[in-house]
Amino acid sequence: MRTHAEITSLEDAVADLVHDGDIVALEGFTHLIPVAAGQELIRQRKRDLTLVRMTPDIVYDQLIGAGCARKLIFSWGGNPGVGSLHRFREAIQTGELEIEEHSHAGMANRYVAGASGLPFAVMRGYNGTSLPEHTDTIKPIACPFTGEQLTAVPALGLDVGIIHAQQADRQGNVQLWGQTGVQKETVLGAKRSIVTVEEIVDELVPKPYAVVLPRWVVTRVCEVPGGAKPSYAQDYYDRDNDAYKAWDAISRDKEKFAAWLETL
Amino acid sequence: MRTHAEITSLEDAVADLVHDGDIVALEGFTHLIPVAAGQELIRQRKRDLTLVRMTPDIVYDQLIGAGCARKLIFSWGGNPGVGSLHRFREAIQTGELEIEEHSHAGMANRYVAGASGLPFAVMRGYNGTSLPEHTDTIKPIACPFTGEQLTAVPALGLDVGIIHAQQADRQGNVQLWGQTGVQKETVLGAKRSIVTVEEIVDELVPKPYAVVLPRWVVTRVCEVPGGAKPSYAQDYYDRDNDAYKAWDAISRDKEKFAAWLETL
Amino acid sequence: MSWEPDEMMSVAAARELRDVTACFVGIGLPSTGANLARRTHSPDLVLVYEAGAVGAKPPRLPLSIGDGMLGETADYIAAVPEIFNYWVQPGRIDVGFLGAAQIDRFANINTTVIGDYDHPKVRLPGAGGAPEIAASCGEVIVIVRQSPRAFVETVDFITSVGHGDGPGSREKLGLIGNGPTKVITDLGILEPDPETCELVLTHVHPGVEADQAREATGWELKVADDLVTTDPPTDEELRELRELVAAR
Amino acid sequence: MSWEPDEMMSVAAARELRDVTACFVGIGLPSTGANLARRTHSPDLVLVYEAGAVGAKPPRLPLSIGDGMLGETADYIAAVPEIFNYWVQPGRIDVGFLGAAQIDRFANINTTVIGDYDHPKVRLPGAGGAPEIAASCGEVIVIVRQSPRAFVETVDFITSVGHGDGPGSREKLGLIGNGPTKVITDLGILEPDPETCELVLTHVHPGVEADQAREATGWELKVADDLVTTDPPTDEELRELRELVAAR
Repeated sequence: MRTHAEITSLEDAVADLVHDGDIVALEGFTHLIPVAAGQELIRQRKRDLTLVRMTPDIVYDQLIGAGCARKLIFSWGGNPGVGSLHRFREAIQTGELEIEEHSHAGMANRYVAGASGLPFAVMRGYNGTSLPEHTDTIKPIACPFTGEQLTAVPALGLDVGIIHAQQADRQGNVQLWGQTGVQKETVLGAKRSIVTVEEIVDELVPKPYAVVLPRWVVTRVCEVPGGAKPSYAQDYYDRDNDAYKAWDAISRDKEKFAAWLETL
Repeated sequence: MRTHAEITSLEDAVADLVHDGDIVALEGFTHLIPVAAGQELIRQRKRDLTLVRMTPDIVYDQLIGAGCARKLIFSWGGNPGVGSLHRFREAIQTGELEIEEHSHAGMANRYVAGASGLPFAVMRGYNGTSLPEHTDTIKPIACPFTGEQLTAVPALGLDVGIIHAQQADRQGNVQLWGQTGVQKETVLGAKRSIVTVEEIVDELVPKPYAVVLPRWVVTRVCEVPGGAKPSYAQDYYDRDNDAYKAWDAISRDKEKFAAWLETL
Repeated sequence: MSWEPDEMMSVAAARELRDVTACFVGIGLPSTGANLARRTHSPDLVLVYEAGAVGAKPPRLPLSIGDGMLGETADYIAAVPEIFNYWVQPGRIDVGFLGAAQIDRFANINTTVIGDYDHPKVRLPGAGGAPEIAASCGEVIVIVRQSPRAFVETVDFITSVGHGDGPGSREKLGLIGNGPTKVITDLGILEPDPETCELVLTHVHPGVEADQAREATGWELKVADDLVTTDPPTDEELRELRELVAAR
Repeated sequence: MSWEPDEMMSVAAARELRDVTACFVGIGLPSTGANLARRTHSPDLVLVYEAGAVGAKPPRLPLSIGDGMLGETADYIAAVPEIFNYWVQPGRIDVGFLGAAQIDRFANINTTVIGDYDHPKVRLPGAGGAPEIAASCGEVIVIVRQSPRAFVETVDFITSVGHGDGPGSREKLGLIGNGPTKVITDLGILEPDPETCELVLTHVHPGVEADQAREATGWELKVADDLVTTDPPTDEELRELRELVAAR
């Protein structure tokens, strides 16, 4: 029985917990994106991953371009405020990357189902859209009381959930605050979890709008200051918008991307 | 379109929003119980109410003894740490009060369904218990992906949701903190809502573990200091445990209860 | 003062937010329009962003829908599942703004793919929050530049349902919101005909002719008998807008 | 030091919490036992209360499952739906404590009604959190005083499933936890037989004879061949327990 999160290096955490072929989610909704952890997956040449993320952004473009992913489960793929993700786009257009596509609401509910230990979640959505024609994980379900036709989406069945947080204490209790997206569900819905943090502190001080993940539901905590850059970590650093813009030129050109990969 | 909560007296709020025959929930899980609002329902002689509450406690004993309720939807009825609720108990034993009985998990999910605008919620529960034999609002449902048999419970369909909070601002934004139970869902899942508050302040300062209810989803805010007594309001006053103990003798004796009712 | 077409779009969008309580905002022109409304006629407008900020009061235009400033100025921050399940799905948001890569005569929207889904000509970002915003917000305002490539006879993929295949479609699908009520373009404003649900040009922006809009539309665009010219941006609107855009 | 039967029950309950990470606690003896464990051998034991406190560290016994002190000392406070959906339902809690008005030989529990449901002899409080605790916690420890009225051949109502009608029942019902592993009474400890799932008396408390337990049971109680006598409460256990109970 797990009583505490183990505190290790990110390198060890990724080596020990992420296996080729795993279903892996790295979450963080524009805030606290676990970029360092994603790049460690690339460095360790993980392969055949099913990558899950509501908003695949530049770190997913990197993972896809580096050949780590067999499949992507997502709801919006772009470089926010800049434009396209060219590695992502090309991989889909050439058919190299299998996709399973949802709406944000569908993905959020799949995370909720996982965190709840349920095989599926119910929502009012997708009716009339083309998504159910192309996505097997969207099915109709009738309310047993009213007969109303609603939509069911399955739990994600994550092997590993990876997030970045501001702080953990020495027992591995984790606290993140600000806009916290689906990070709680990412950890609770995964068999194993890695949380990179800005810093390890003696005591967590409760904050407004915080998500707390108690020590016994977190597998590994890794201290990685700046681990969310170029995204932001509230009360630590701001978004590096220039890096998002600069990514466009690298991603657009296969050679430049290959050169970038060498520097990682 | 509603843009702000209206700030009125509790008397006016109850007179305007609660009608005989309504489905009404007063929530607060041992903390912030809306006792003053419940007693205002008694004072205004509301009748034929379907009363909803996970943990009917002494204010529900009072409402039931005063003849306000036709039906009770609940999951645990007792005087916590003291013993039985005698008006509640007698009304059920004599068959005067219709009941619809769930578990806490079932009730919590019924509130969630209401807040989500869904007709029902799915949970893993009730299997093997005697509850489904006696409660029509528990039905089996199969997962459309795995075939697993789970349980469905319907939304509560509340006409009025009533809670007590620590603070509201002058526009009717509400903040409560500490253990906040199902209060958010009570307001969001009801057609109309009344929030009594300890005080109205110029500005709400975000607190850890707070529930914020924005002004446009709250119908009425009423300033009622001490409105949760004898339960407690964190950072305002403690639970009056002697009052809970003293209630036992009043509730046990029909004449004493009638005399108490006169004093209300 | 003179103005750019994008400025006219933002101003027209802002004007639609009079007497609106809560508005679901994306990045780009919708965000500009909503923030302009809050700075001019609707200081109490509640801006809801999909990353969790409810009641955000950004002093500048946010860089992303989860910009830290949105959370810091919000009345409160909800988790993402709560945003969709407790706020969008039950219809608590009056107005949702959407963009489009393609839009058809019934205001159905494609932001997923150009060409065949399995062999796409151009892969677009996908659905994001749009399908449920389109389904459940009180009304939807679409903001999109008008061109025959965007205004098409048939969208390649229905990402978000407008008025389906016409009258009664939304009811049949169980969609609780009223769907698109305005399509604001760089040329004018289109509104669904109350009888047929087909988009009709009801406004042209100052200096634009109805024929320009017809030419920029991939179907035979109907024009309202009482076609009106949009009021040009006022000096105050332009001043506030430019201040907002300049603030970084 | 000498002790009261209730003290023996609390001490026996506390001892079951060695090497347990998280424990779901109600009010009364379970709360006393869990807090005693935290004060003696298991300082890191995570107490979870159904009103939302996760990791509560109460300096005195709480007056209610939502006592303010629980929230003030908690690692964090969850909303009630989260407690049941994210913590209990997926089996994240190792041990759940339950009381009982009636319990049968398979440790099925009634806290709902004595007599007929529609015409009850005695109406009890009802289910509360018990059915899902019984279904999904890693294991369940029942704490109940032993008497023929409580230990019955057939419970009048199954509020919480123990081992159903015997081996395989829990699996058939899809219950993910292991169900009741111990029933701690004022006379001893009963455990389900690994083959038959029937409760067997495995421990008697000091000074208690097996026959007393048999007489206090409404079915023919089986007694383990290797019946052992519970270790009496140590002085330290009693001292900590009395300090805890006295603190108000």
